[in-house]
Amino acid sequence: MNFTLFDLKIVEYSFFITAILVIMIGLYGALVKKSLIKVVIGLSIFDSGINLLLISIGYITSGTAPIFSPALVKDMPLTLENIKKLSEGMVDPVPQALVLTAIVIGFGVTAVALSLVIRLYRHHQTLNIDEIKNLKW
Amino acid sequence: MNMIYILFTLMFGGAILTFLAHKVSGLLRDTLFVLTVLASTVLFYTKIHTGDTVDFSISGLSLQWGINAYGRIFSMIVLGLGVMASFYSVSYMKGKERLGYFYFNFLISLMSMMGILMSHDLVSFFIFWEMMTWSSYFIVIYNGKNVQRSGINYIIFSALGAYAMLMAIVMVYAHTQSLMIPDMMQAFPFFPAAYKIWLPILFLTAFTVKAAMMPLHVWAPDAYADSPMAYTSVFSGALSKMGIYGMIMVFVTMVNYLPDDTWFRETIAWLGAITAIMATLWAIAQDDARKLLAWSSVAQLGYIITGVAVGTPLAMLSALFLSVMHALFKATLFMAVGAIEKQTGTTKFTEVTGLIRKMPWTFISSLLAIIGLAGIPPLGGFVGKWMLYESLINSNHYILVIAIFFASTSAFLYCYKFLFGFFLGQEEKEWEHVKEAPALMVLPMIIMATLLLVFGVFPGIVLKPIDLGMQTLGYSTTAGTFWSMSGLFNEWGNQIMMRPLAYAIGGTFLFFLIILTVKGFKETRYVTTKDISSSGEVPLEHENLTFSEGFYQPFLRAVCPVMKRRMMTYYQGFGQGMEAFFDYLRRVYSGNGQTYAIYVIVFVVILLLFKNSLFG
Amino acid sequence: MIYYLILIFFLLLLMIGAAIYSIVQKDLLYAVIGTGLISLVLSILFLLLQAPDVALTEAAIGVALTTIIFIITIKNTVRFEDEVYQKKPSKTEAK
Amino acid sequence: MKMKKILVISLLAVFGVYLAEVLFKLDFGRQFFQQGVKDFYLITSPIKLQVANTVTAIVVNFRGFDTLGEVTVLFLATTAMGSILYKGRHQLGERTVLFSGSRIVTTGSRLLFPAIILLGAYVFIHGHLTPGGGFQGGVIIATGFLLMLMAYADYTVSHVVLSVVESLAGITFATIGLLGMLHGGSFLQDFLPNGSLNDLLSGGIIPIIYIAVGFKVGAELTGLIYTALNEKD
Amino acid sequence: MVGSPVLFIAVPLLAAFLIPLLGMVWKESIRILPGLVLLYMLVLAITLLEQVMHTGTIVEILAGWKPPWGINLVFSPFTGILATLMILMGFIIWIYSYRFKNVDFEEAKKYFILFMMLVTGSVGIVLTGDIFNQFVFIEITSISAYALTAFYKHRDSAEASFKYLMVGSLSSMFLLLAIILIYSQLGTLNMADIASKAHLMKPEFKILAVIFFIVGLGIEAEIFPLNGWVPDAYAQAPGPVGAAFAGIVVKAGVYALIRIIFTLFDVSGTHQFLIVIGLTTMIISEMAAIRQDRLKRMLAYSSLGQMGLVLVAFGIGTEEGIFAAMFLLINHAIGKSLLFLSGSYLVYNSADKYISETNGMGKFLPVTSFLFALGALAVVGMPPFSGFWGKFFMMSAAAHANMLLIIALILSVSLIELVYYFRVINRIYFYKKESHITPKKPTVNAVIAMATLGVIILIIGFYPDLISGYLHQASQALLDKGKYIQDVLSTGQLLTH
Repeated sequence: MNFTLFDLKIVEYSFFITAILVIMIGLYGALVKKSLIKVVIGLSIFDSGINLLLISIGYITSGTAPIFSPALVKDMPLTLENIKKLSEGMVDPVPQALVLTAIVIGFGVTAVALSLVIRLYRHHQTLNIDEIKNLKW
Repeated sequence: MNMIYILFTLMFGGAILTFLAHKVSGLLRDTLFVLTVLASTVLFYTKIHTGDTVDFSISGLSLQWGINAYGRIFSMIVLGLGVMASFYSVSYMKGKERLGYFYFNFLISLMSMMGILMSHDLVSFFIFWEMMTWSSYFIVIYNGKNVQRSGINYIIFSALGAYAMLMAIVMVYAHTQSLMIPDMMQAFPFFPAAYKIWLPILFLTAFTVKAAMMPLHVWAPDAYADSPMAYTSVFSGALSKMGIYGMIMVFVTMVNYLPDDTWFRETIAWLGAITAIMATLWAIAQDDARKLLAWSSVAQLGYIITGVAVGTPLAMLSALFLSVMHALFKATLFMAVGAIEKQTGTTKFTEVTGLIRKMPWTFISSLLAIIGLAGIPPLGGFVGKWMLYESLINSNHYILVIAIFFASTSAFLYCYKFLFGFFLGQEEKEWEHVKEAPALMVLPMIIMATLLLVFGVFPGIVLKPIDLGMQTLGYSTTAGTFWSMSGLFNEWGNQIMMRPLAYAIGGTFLFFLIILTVKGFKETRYVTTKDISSSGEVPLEHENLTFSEGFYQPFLRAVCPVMKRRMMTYYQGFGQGMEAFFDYLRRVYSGNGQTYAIYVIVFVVILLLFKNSLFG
Repeated sequence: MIYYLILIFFLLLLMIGAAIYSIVQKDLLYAVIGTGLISLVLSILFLLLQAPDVALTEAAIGVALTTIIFIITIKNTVRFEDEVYQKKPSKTEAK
Repeated sequence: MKMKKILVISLLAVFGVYLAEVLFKLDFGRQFFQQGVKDFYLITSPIKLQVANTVTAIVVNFRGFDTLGEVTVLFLATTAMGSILYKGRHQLGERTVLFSGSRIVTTGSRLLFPAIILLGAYVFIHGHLTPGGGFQGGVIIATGFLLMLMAYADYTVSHVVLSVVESLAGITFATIGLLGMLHGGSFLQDFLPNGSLNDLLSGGIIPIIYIAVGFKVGAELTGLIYTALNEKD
Repeated sequence: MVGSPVLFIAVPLLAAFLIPLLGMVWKESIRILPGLVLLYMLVLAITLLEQVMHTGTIVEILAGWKPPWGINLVFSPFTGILATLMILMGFIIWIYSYRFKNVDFEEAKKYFILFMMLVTGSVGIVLTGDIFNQFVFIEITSISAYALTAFYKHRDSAEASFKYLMVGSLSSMFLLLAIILIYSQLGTLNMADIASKAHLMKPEFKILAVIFFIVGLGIEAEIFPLNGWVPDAYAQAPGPVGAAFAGIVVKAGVYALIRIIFTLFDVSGTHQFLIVIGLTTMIISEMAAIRQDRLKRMLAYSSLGQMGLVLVAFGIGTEEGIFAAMFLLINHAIGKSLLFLSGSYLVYNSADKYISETNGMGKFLPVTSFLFALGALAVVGMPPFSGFWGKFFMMSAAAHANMLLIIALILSVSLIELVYYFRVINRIYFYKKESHITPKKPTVNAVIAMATLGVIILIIGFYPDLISGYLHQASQALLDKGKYIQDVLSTGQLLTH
């Protein structure tokens, strides 16, 4: 298993790089695109990027999911040592719990945003964000 | 409970009760108003003695109220004028709207002036100062939509001053950990050099705003002219004196300790003199009695400021004496204008003439006041001015004397204009049915005019408390009395000034008055005011052809180069510039949600770029 | 192992590509499908990163619900991004 | 316009570079801290709580308060959406018909619907044993309803029923929290016997909360979609 | 004992879930229940505050796990005062809006649920001792705020709300980034734990986390370049909601920012940064405020300026400064809410809310106008009303810290503030009413609510000792980081079965 490719930093960080790129692309969409729907799409892509970042920070190389499934604990007494040994090979569950919450929250915000988009369209008959600025200064 | 608390409770409670009583009945309201003022005056003079103090503390700040001899001088002005003006206003304000509001603010401003005099610590001083500002502001804007501009000017300048004072106060507090004024006085010589310069400047900014000194005077004429005359008497007579009160304290406690205080004193003195000159010229140019008196107030305060700034014991004495006198005669004059306004509905010289027979009492009292103002013996103004000149000459301020003298002489011009415009001149059909003002309005005027005469003849009555007050301030006297320094008071006694001279002048004056009046009755030929044609000048349609139109045109033409530049235009230009700048600046709130989001990213990037220097 | 890596790289690239696609695409419906694709890829990646719970959530919420809500919005408004530049002749102007 | 693009791209580039610079200091696939809360969670969850799925244990037990907040967020999102799109008492819009379902679609949906609901229920009941839980199960249930709503143009869901289910589930969650407080002294305290690892009836209050959450999320999301679908101008 | 801090969150959540059910049975209950809940919370808050002042910080552990592992709520003098203030404001605003949307049941139901959640979310932000939990509460608050901003249908409210949402979701993303940066370094989410371990973080992570926190929370705390949404949202939201934004939501944002800066990290330069950013916020927003011709926008900009002042006061960093900041905070909450509440009756007629609509209202709406004037005087800092004390303490704290230039700047900005408030007061009392405007009399409950605020202003103005003792304790509590860490980490024991 001694591929030279593995030694390159880029491989190790590919998750981070992807996450950052996705964040950048999402932000670009949110900051530049004129259509309100595109803006919301951009924000939700941003959200995805952050979620990926969170999960990959919790990852441990060749770790297992943090679930003590029957297959994992079968014929093994549930002593502290055993559990400790098992848990060392597990990925960090905390970021997963956080992302779980974050996804649901992100969905809630997206839903509200889209309902606002519908309202704005009803009111202005356009989705161009540059034309929706009755309130200024 | 201490009497001082009772005094303030009485005034404040009286104010609120008056405000509430407005809803119930007019009579009750008026009664309560007058009673509050009277009761607190009586309480103050009978139960509160010099040296009484009360201590208390608010959120860890220890504060003190009390009264000293120096405050008593001014309390005389405040309460005396308060009583007079309260009687006057009951009659003057009859039938006007929002009287509860007016009386409430009237009482609050009286209370806050007393508070200023009685606070021994800087915080309550500032609180009362601000209360005085807003209560007087609310009265300035009482007259409706047209006077809002003067109100805003007033509040801007007052707030400027107040904030300067607040800054000075916190500087002192941070440095001495104490808010007591005596502590500040004691600690001042040991302050750092920068503080020593800045503290007087900041304090003086606050006080000179109220005292309407030159670059900060622009609010004063409008505010004096636009508030109801019943209050203007207090406003110009007493409230502006609070500025003088503060200035004197600053000069005594701070400027004296400046390493090189001459330039400081000279600057302020000259500013005072310039104020006096310019305001006099402007007063001459006015056609509205209220405006004229307002400018004249500014001019008079200019003399007082000069006196304060020069700061020799005699100058200080004259400034304090002039303060009292100015309060008396200016209040009388404003009241007279109020009476005329009440009876005729206008205060323009060009519209009202010949009231001498319709309103004799008003005439007499304003005549006395005018004489006092102009500084003609035997009235009070003369004594004050004489002492001022003398002190200036003694301290080698010769040019200043000339300036003051010029202003003082020019003052004759507007005095005459006032007298002539309203009272002399021809009677007109239009004003045929004008009656003398109600007794309640005339009486305070008469009383004050009489007092003016009395104080002019017996200046010792006033000078004695002033003397005591100055000793409190730290002026020590070797001769026992300060006025013995003046050549005016001769060996006939330190209380009675030039009695024979006074009798002689008074006698002559009365003689001519009687002669002329009698003669006037006999020989007057009546034509209408519209009968006059001015030679050479083609009158415009709208001009009412009275003598009062363009009264001092030649004189004004002569001095017009000086009057061309008005301070106000600079301020306005500054204001407009600021507004344009604000308008430009607020465009950062572009209204586009995306732009706001970009700001967020810009902010992040800026923080990231400078993270090392920001959060090193 | 190498296949595993190739799969991961493929998924990551697919995700970036889908993101770019959904930003660039003028037809909002396709763009939304692109977002759905991102979520799908993301949920597979979560699975590969040993986060099955999150993967399940992302699959259900990101792929199904978010996309549907976007589609409903597009149905209610306009489908093409270009359309936002010209105002529709207003039939019911803002009340 | 061009300027704005260039500006945004350069800003994002700077931002990305800084983010990457810091993130690259982390070794991917390794734990970056000596001692974190996760070790405690990983050990306590199977031993004390008898919960196989540690994520569930964290979401519902250790950080159950977050979950309460999260449920509230969804609840609020539904309310917010209803409030934002609300047009007045008498003018509810018609359904937006996404697809006019053909017979195959309708029949297929009807066949699939019970299965999906069952799957959802399974997912949230087994939340503490296998991946998944209340949220996932709830979302799956909501997709089932979504399927029906898409297939049948006239499929209606009773708002009243939805809101009753939602409220009851929410109340259950909060009440369990308060019961824990009465019982053990702190909010959301586990007060039920824990059972043994990998049993269905294990993990104390976790299954109950997850069932409540499942119902709540299912009802909320269905309501949310229904609100959005009823929107037509 | 009436209860424990968690009931501040649990009871309103329970009530929020209950309202739709009860509403089916008894329609009036949707109005009454939130009030009862808020009243209960108020009683609880005051009781707990009294207790905390004597016995020290209450740390409540949740789910039976002691702090680094479980979530905890911290009811210290500092957070307690803020929570009490928020609940008080919430209750008063509830009184004010009791008859809101009287005819439309559905709308009213949503309004009350969202409003209650707005208050609860803010209280949660203040009380929680866990950064991720704080994030959840921020989201609760934000979503309620988005919905409430867009509440009126026939205005540009959706636009305002969308701007808010755009910036707000960026904010939550940055918060998540910051949280994960911290977690990746320390493996914990508990504030006290982070604070005690902060020195273990690599500096670049720490600084990046601080920056992301400042951006994310700065949006909630409305610091300068991040506050474009504020005037729109404040102006377009219904009057009581505007008051709630100014009186409740901003405070939570400021609290979160302060907590991060004072307790979590020991990064140098943050205090100076607070001062700089506070001054910038204050100057620019006051300059924008003076040029407004719409009342609510003016109030919103003014609110921004005041919060800038609060940040400056916090940035001074001494105990005095924090005391002053708390005083200013309370004054701002009360005064600005009063302005929003009374102001919305003064410009009741149109959606545009021009200042000229207030012309001559003094005659037609005497009580409302009077209270507006009182609020304006208090906010400007005129003695003897409550605002003065805050300003004075702030100034003297700055002077002690030798920041004279800052004092001068603040004072000159206050001058601007004074001018535009007095302009409005002049219009109210001394201009002629425009003929097409029909004044709307405030309802009884609205008058009660506004009068309560007015009375509070007067009481604090004349007797600041009423709160200053509490505030001193609060500022000590904020500054004493070690005690906070110790209080949190030593509480409770691992509860086992």
